[in-house]
Amino acid sequence: MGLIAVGIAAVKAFAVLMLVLNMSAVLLWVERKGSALIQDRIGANRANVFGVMPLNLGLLNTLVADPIKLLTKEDMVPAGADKLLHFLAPFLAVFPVLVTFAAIPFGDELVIGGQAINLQVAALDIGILYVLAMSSLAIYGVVLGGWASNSRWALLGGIRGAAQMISYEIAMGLALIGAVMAFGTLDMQAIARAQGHHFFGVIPAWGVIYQPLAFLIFLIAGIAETKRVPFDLPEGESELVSGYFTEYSGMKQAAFMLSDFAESVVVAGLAATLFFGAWQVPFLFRDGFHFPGGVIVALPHLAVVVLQIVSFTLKVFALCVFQILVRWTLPRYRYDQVMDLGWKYLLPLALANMLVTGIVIVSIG
Amino acid sequence: MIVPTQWVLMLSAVLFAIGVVGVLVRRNVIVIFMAIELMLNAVNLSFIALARARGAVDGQVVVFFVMTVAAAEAAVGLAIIIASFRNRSTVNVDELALLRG
Amino acid sequence: MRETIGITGGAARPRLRGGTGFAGAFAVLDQYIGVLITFALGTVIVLGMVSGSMIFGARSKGRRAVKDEVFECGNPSSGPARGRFSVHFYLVAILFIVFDVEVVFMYPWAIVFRQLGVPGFIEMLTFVAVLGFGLVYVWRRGALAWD
Amino acid sequence: MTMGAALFLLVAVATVAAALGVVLHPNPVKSAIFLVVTLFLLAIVFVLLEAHMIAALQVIVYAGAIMVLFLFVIMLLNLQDDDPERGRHRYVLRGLAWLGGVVLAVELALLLRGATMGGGEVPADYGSAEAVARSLYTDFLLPFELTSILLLVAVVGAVLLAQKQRRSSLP
Repeated sequence: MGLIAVGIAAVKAFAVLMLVLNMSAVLLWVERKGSALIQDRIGANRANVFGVMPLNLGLLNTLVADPIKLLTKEDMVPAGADKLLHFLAPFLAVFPVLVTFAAIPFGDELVIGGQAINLQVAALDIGILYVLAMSSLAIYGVVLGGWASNSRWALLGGIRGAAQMISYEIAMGLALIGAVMAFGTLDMQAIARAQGHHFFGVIPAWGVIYQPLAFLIFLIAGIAETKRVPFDLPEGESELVSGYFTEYSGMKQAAFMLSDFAESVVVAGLAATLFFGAWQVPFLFRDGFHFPGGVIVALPHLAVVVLQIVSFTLKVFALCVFQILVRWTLPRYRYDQVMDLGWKYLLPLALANMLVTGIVIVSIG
Repeated sequence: MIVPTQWVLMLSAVLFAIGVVGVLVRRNVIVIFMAIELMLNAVNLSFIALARARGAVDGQVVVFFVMTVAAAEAAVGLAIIIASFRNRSTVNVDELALLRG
Repeated sequence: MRETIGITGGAARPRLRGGTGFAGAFAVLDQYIGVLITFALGTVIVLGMVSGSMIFGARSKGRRAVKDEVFECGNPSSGPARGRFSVHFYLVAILFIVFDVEVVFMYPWAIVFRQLGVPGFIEMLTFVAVLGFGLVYVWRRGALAWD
Repeated sequence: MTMGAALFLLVAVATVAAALGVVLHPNPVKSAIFLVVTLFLLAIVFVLLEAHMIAALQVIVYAGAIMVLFLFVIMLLNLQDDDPERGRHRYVLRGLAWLGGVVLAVELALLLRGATMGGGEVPADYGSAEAVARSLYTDFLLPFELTSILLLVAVVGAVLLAQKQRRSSLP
């Protein structure tokens, strides 16, 4: 059984990594088209094949044509840059973000031939801490990218980015504590399962109902962590060229872009898991739908599992799209405003949320 | 346990020795500080190993506190380095012998 | 179906001790096999990606000197790029460390505080109050102000 | 050799190599990066020793917070590579330091080789967040509360030391 278990784990890991990578690519396209829609223009709409034929391939432009273009770009390392760190920085920016998803469950158990497969790459007892640990490492990509380039724009962007990321990490961690208190565990699959019942038989008992404020703080802090508008001070192109990845080209620059989008996906995944019932579908139980009023629609096991996975993916996607909408709606903050928001508003608010949660739980018993 | 406790303790000893050498050999005060962090971590490692050997979790709690102290130490230590750099413009310990006058 | 706030997971928590074990020698660490594999796969994918342009990318010949200059809006760059920057960033990092440790202390508390009850809550209240005092001090001293 | 032991040896060798990098690399930024790698690898060793919770904290607090502060300071002061040292007695002192380090390591290793310690069974929830938390908030309550004062003193002291000597908005 040993090797089979390892094989299954490998398949799950590969599937999850591909999910994050592909969703990031799709989001890039959604962002291009979505921003065009918001700004009343057409947006990216053709790819030149061998320089002669403009083709409108839609989504394929970003999924196929873009990577090919980026792959064939010249790889530039500016004079005076630290070559090793210049290479390492994009790696350190993407890797921690990608592996974060290992702890996030994307479905309940799948039973095949009497053997239950937990639809989570790693059923970690300390799931949330693992996620926080990995996302705290993502800072190095930003700092080193800025420092190694030997460019003042890059350095400024890197320092700004690092200070911003660590500021919002506190608010994020404190907001999550409210959720952890409500569920009493750090295990993400257990948290997902705890959201499977309904208040008064109709309202799904999702985390956002226990912890609306925590969700709000987490979402704001999460958007700030991804360094996107309105918090894109580290890369703000009108003041810092493009911040810590000014001196990158080709796939390395794409790696930094990808890390931003993948971070969006991770934030959405975390928010979906903790606040929107993870893979839960309202009224769907292990044997099918149990609607209020006693209507029962029995479903085969496989259909239930597929519904759960689809539900999780849709939730993550919807939260990502929401982040993109925010990005194209709000203007950029000033740096002091960004820091003030983190330290003077979100941090005390998150502390208050934690205390209120504690008082409520203690007084209920 | 996947390996004998002694193996882990030996790893800890080697890391500690490397930290000691770092303190002795380097002249940059920040690198010396980092070598001290390395020594702290070597000790943490032996705490964890012995906690596992004893089957009691309190060794891990001690490591928790060591990390906290290390965090406080880093904050204050680096602030001192910044303050002294402001006055003396150097981080070389040979030139930072303030008390000698 | 309890309808109180905060339902602890009804389903069984995954056991720390996996029954079967990884090649018989890894019994305790079954839950980390997935992490290990993800790390390995992630390393391969990301390394492949980052070095992609170095392998397949175009290469220009000669005249590197101009091309390799750092971006300075077309002007030749002057002076060292890695100047010193504001001590404010350092102050933010200090605050971050202190509050990070505080947050980290709260996580274990958050999962057991139902068992600890009211005394446990008061303990954490004291802890937060002392650190809250630190935040107020820093705030009033102006370390959080960006000018 | 079992799979787990092989993994331990691999990580141990990498840890020692990274630790040597901290001490040997002339560039402070690279030293710091080597230390981050060392700390991360140590977290893996902690996981192998069933200290899951502490492993996560090691990454969050050490690799993700303390080392960021180190990097900030190195960049803040714009430190360059250490100057190569000159003078004959320097080499002698260096050699002595390395000799002392090797002697220390060998001595400790020899001492520890003879130690017999149990590595037997532990409770099923050993090292889980819950077990550590229960111990922390019952047996170690006083140190925990004192920690808050330590952190308070640290933050006040660090801000006092690092801020420039100008009158601030303090009334």
